[in-house]
Amino acid sequence: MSSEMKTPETDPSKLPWLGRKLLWLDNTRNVGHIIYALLILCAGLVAADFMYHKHSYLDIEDIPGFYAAFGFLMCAALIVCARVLRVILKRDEDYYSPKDIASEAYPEEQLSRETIND
Amino acid sequence: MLSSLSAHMPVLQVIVLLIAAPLCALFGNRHLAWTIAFIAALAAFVISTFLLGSVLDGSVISYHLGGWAPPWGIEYRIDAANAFVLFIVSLIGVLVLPYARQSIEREFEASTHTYFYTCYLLCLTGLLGVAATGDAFNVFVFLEISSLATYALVAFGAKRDKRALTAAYNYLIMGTIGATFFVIGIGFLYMVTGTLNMADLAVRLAEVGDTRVTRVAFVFILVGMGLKLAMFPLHLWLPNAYSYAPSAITAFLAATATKVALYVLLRFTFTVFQFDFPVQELTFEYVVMPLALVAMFAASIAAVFQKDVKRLLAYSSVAQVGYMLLGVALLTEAGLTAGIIHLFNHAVTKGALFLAVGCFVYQIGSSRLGDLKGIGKTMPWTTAALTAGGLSLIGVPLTVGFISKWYLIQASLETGSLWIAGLIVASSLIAVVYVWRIVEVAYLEPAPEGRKAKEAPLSMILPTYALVAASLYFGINSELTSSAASQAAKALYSATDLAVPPMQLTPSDPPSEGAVQ
Amino acid sequence: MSPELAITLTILLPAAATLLLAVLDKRPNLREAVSLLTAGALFVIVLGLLQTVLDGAQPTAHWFDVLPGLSLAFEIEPLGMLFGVVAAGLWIVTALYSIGYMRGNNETNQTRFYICFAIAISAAMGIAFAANMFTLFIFYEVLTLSTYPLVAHKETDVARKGARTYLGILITTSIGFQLVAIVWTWVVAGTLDFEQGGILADKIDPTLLPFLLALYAFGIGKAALMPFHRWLPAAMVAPTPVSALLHAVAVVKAGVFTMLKVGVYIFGIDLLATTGAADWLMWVAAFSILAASIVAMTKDNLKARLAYSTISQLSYITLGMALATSLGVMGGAMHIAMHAMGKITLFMCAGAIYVATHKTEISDMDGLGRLMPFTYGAFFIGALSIIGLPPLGGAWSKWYLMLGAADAGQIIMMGVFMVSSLLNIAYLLPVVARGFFMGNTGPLAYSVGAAAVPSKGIQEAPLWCVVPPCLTAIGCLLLFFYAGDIYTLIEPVAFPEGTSQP
Amino acid sequence: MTDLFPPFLIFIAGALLLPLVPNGHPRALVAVIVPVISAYFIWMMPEGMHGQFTLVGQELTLLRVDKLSTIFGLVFSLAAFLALIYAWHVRDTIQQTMALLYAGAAIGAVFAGDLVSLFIFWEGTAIASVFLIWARRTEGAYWTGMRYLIVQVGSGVILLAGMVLQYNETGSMAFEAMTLGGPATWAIFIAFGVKCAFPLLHNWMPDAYPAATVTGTVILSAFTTKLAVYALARGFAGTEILIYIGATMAIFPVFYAVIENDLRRVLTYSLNQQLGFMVVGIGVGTELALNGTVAHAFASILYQALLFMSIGAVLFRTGTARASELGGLYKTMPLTMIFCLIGAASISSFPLFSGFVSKSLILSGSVHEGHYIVWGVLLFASAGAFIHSGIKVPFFAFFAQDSGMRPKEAPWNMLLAMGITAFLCIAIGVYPDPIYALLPYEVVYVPYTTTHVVTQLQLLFFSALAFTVLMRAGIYPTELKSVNLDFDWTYRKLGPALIKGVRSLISSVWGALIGAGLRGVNFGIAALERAHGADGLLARAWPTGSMVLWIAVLLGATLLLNYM
Repeated sequence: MSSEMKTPETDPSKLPWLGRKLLWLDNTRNVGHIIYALLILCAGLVAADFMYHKHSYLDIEDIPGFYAAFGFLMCAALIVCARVLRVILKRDEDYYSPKDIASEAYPEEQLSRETIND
Repeated sequence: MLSSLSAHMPVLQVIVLLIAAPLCALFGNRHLAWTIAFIAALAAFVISTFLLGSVLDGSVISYHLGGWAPPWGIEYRIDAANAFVLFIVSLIGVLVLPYARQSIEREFEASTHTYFYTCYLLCLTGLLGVAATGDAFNVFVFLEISSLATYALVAFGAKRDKRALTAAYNYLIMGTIGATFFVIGIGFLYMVTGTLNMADLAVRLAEVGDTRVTRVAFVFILVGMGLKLAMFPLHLWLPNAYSYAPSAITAFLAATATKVALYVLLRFTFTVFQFDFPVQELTFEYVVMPLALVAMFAASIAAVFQKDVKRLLAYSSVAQVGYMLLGVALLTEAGLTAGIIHLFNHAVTKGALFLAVGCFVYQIGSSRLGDLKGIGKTMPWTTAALTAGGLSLIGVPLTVGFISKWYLIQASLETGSLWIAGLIVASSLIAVVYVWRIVEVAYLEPAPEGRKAKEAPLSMILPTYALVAASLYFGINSELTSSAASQAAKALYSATDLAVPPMQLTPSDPPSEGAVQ
Repeated sequence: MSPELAITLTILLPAAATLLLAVLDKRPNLREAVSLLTAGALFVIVLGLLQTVLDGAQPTAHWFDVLPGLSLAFEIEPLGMLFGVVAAGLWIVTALYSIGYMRGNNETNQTRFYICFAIAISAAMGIAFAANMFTLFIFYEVLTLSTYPLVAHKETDVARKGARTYLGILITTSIGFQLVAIVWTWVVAGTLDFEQGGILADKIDPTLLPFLLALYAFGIGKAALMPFHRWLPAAMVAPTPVSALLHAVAVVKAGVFTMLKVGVYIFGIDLLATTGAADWLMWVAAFSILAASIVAMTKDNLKARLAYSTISQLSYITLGMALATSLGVMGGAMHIAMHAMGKITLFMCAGAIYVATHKTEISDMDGLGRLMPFTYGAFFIGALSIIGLPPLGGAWSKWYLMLGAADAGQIIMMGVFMVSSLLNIAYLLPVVARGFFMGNTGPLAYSVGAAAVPSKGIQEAPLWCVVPPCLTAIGCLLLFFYAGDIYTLIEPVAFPEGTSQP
Repeated sequence: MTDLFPPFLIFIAGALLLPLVPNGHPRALVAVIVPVISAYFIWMMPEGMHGQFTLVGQELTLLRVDKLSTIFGLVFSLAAFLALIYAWHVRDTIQQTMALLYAGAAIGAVFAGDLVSLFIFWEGTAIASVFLIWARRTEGAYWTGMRYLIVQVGSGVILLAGMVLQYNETGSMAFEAMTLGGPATWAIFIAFGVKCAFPLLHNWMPDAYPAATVTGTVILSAFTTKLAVYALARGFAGTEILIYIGATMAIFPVFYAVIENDLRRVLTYSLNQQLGFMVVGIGVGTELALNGTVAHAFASILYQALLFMSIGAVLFRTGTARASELGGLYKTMPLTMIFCLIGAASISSFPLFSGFVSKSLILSGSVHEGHYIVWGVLLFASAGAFIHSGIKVPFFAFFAQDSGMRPKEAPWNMLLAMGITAFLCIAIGVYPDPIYALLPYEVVYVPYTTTHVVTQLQLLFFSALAFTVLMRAGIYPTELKSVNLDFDWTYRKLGPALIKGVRSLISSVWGALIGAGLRGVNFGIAALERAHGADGLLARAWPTGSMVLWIAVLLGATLLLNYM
């Protein structure tokens, strides 16, 4: 999300039609809008919990916003755990080298690297 | 005519040669001498074949020399055992002659060739006589005849290598000592029994029983014959004698002399001393058997390190004698059969081998391994013969060597001694090493530059191949040899030759008291 | 043709052909024609015999007695028939291949080569059809000696040394152990005839049985049971058709075939099962299977790797026998055919690679598969069959071997077969994988969107080096579908009347 | 040999025909047509046992047609069809052939009516698929392929062992529902488990899938594991231990997926996780749960393929699939991005996408049977799946920080394949009835209830919220070039190290022994030569006196013996 690195400018006219349409995502402010939209949607969904009769098998499901809380907390926990795990599990890319795909490039002749500038 | 001749077969076996021998020298022409010798030897072979044929069923032929009945007169007593030996000796005798004719051309002067044939025939006479006779002292006499002739024959090799003289001299000393010991033994026996006829001796010795004199007599005979048959460690004369003698003689001696000596030992051990004689068992168990085993290994290993093929084969002979003695020392009928069959098989094999080596000597003047590189391509037939003989030494199936090994292993397993069987095969494996040294050099090494060698002449190749063929034939079909050997073993081991009344070939004489028990 | 004459012919025909081969020394085309014709004729005769045996007969032939009571005699029972068909059938292929290889490589002494080859086949036939252990032993030794010149063919120092090891071990074991074992058997049993159910029951103290079996098992050096396996890699100095003959057709198969014969007809499966005399052998064989595979993985020389693979695979058969169950015998017998077909393919491919490129080390072979697609394809199929994967013949023999192990209650032995399969992959398939996918030689069939244009084209070995392995590769495939016929053939041996049949 | 034409033969025939067809569009066309024909045959096959014949004494049933096998057969054909369109540009004969053989073997296995034929096809999938990895033609791919193959064939031989034991016990080779008991069933169970990537047996998958070629991974992702799911459903439905195995499978790959950098590996972990859901369904074993498993397998093949296709397209155009190197591609590859998002939505079970209508069957199935904790775990896993596959994969590939790469849109064939797949994902999500109709049991389930939609949306949006918040807060782990240790460390590092140690130990001991032995032998030979050689004691020419001495010694000794 941070944009310390200067992204190379590309002539928008060379982009495909759909790509041009999506260019507004480049704008940081628009990203902010998306996040606000997300927040509003979340609030709406919790509110919705009060507006219908929940079909539930478990008592715990009846707690309003249970799924919301469950989702948020679990994901937060997951990410935090993963971060801790990575400290333990992370190794250099050439850890298994030289006989490992992680440390080698994909063979060029099997690719078709074409850029829009071509 | 024929019938009267056939009646005198046992003595003719010896006499023909004895008469022919001086004739060779008398006529002084080497071609004529050869012809006489060959005819005589051929006659001897025919006679021996006839004799073998008549006794294979287990019967015994007793011939009274000059019509004097034993035990007073000299008896020629032919049973399966000595008929078999006669057959081998005369077979080799006749086969070596054509070979010798060519072979000696390059080994010594033509002028001495007549003497060579004379000595050869005398030697053959002696060997056949030893085997044929049933009289102990007669054995000694013939032994001396053959030995003296042998010394001379070995000395003939001096033209090629002066060391033949020393070898002959040593052989003379040793042989004489051996003969002397033997005659001392006989003297002791005569002392206690008053008889020299072997059959009679057996009967009387049984009456005399186990005394110190008989014991000493036994030991002297054993050691005396041990010398002649190259029992380890009394074999020391053999390598030199075999190495330096003329090729034909080496082959002849290797195939016959030691075999006949072994026969004498067997005859005395199993026929004369056959009574309940604990010393005999003791001696075989604690002296002969260990020495035989040591021979099998020590001599085989010595063969491995030899650089001269003749000498290599000579050591191999010492080892092979070890096999025969081992079979005998098992003191069972199976063991004895094994020993006797090996006696025949080895004679054929070693004869073939020495003849083949003789071909090399004839063509390239050397039998050193280093000189035989790549010879398989220039002298393919000779080398093939050598290889075939070598395979037989190893004991590869379809050769006689295999038959011997089979019987020996079987005999040792029947006595329940797996370890002896193990030692037998272990020693055969050493044979693989020394045989394969020759094969590799002959076939797989590149031939040296500039050696001009071609295949040996037919007259040498043919006798060689006759023996090779024999060693293959009797390896594929051992009917004859195995039945002869087991018959011989029976004849020696069980007392049948005394229990069965001998066939009287001299019609005038009734069976003597001594001969019939 | 009477069966007796047919049997005699199977042995004498190749032997007689040697004379003709010798005469035709200077006329290679005729000589090779004789070689091929003999092979073809032999195969026809053997097929005729096969028909007789499938009809339930056991044709016999008696030549003569070598020793009183011990004769050179022949009797065709199913196991021998199987071995006979395999040997005779693959001889044709090898003969074809030899022509391509020997000429493609400009080898010297070709006549000697063909002569020894014919003698070896003659001996193999003798082994296959032997009616008693004595006859078998005789031909066993003939086989050893006749293959010696083949191993020493190149007459270099290495060849001499290899041949020395070859002969040394085979002769040492056969005379040192096997001969003693045979005489021992003869002494206690009074016969050496192969009889269903064995000849040793009640004849020998059961505590001695393991020792006797040990003498046999190690005495049959051709079965390459560790530690008497060194001859096999040593023999790799020989030209490749020889390796094919040694490792697939004649020599090693003669070894394991003898092993089976001893187990089935001398000891008898029941005797082994009840006394447990073969238990130790099972472990030794299992060790051989795994150890040889591991050694194979470390070998970079293709032929050496295949040699160790053979050592491992041979012990499958020994293990099958040592399991002392009917199914184990069935698996072992089947593996004779399956392994023969697979391994001969591999060796012929190795030879074809050598003829085409003169490369022997696997690490030098990267990318060759794209130059030699047929050779490598055949190699792949052969390898899969050795590994034991369907739909190739090797799968069935492994199936029965594992069933045998299960039947014997030997879960560990099942594990051995399983691990061995995986090890097989680890040492056989790298050749294929690297051949097809690694390295930069050969056509690049990738270039996206464009038609694949081979940059160097296909550079296969001469035709007669390539066709035979392809034929045997197809054979591997066919064996999967016709394994039932082998089963039917072996059935009377593995499941004699009275034993339950699955 | 059979009264019906087995569909796998179509694939084999196609594979044999393929090399003969000119490489290029004709060949690609042939390859694409094959699965269509196969699907037609499968569709037309009547239920029952067909293709029975005897091979080497074994009664084989090549075709067991029932609803369970038919739906797998159909989805496999479909997957092959899509993957082959995706691979239209590939000109590598081996890859083309093997892709067909692989699909054929998988379809053959699904219809196999007995263990023997199952085993045959089981090994077939292993062998054919490895070529798709090797075809990458790099050293790493070669080694990965070897590992993959050994594991896959290992699964086969374990299956073989199980069959053998089974046969030995029961005399039957039938492939029917089994109960875990003796070693036989356990072996079969583990064999299935290896291919299904049970926890600790799973490493082959994250090892191999990212290593395959662009197209290879798409093909690989469809068959092997789903075949295992089929086999488990057939053989071990209702085996309780599967519930816990499945639950574990659904959770732990999540963590790896979150921290993994290689997006194809992220997807592999997520695939593994999806299998966990299916395994739980099998473990629960009720009609509802099994329906869920089958439906989820169907849906997951499609969306997983779609995800792999889109990342594959990125890889194809940029040469990398590393999150740390990608970003901002939405500008130039918008269609690929959209397809990826559709796949992501499907795997995250957004309403109207395929995952929603299939996964919920399993969840309901487990909660119906009272497995509440498992239910909770699966719920967590769903949220996790959304994080790593629903958000992380598209986000880091197409959005995030602009990598500066401006690749062209994926080629037409890839877009076509992705388009069809995406369409199917949505179609199933919107209108699941046709799929429900294909399921093995009668479906009485309505996925679209208010409760379900709202709760699911809550779960997903709040997960997204958590992602956003933690991302903004900088807690979300950044994408770094790295590899993460997994259980395969045991056999890629620990095992070799141990073996190396043991080997050096053994070889030094062995070397010492051999050295000593050789010295001994040499010494022995030297000693022998000293004694027996030309001048040795035993072979030299002795003077006469010494010879006589020996005679005396022997005579004396023998006499002595005789007098004792």
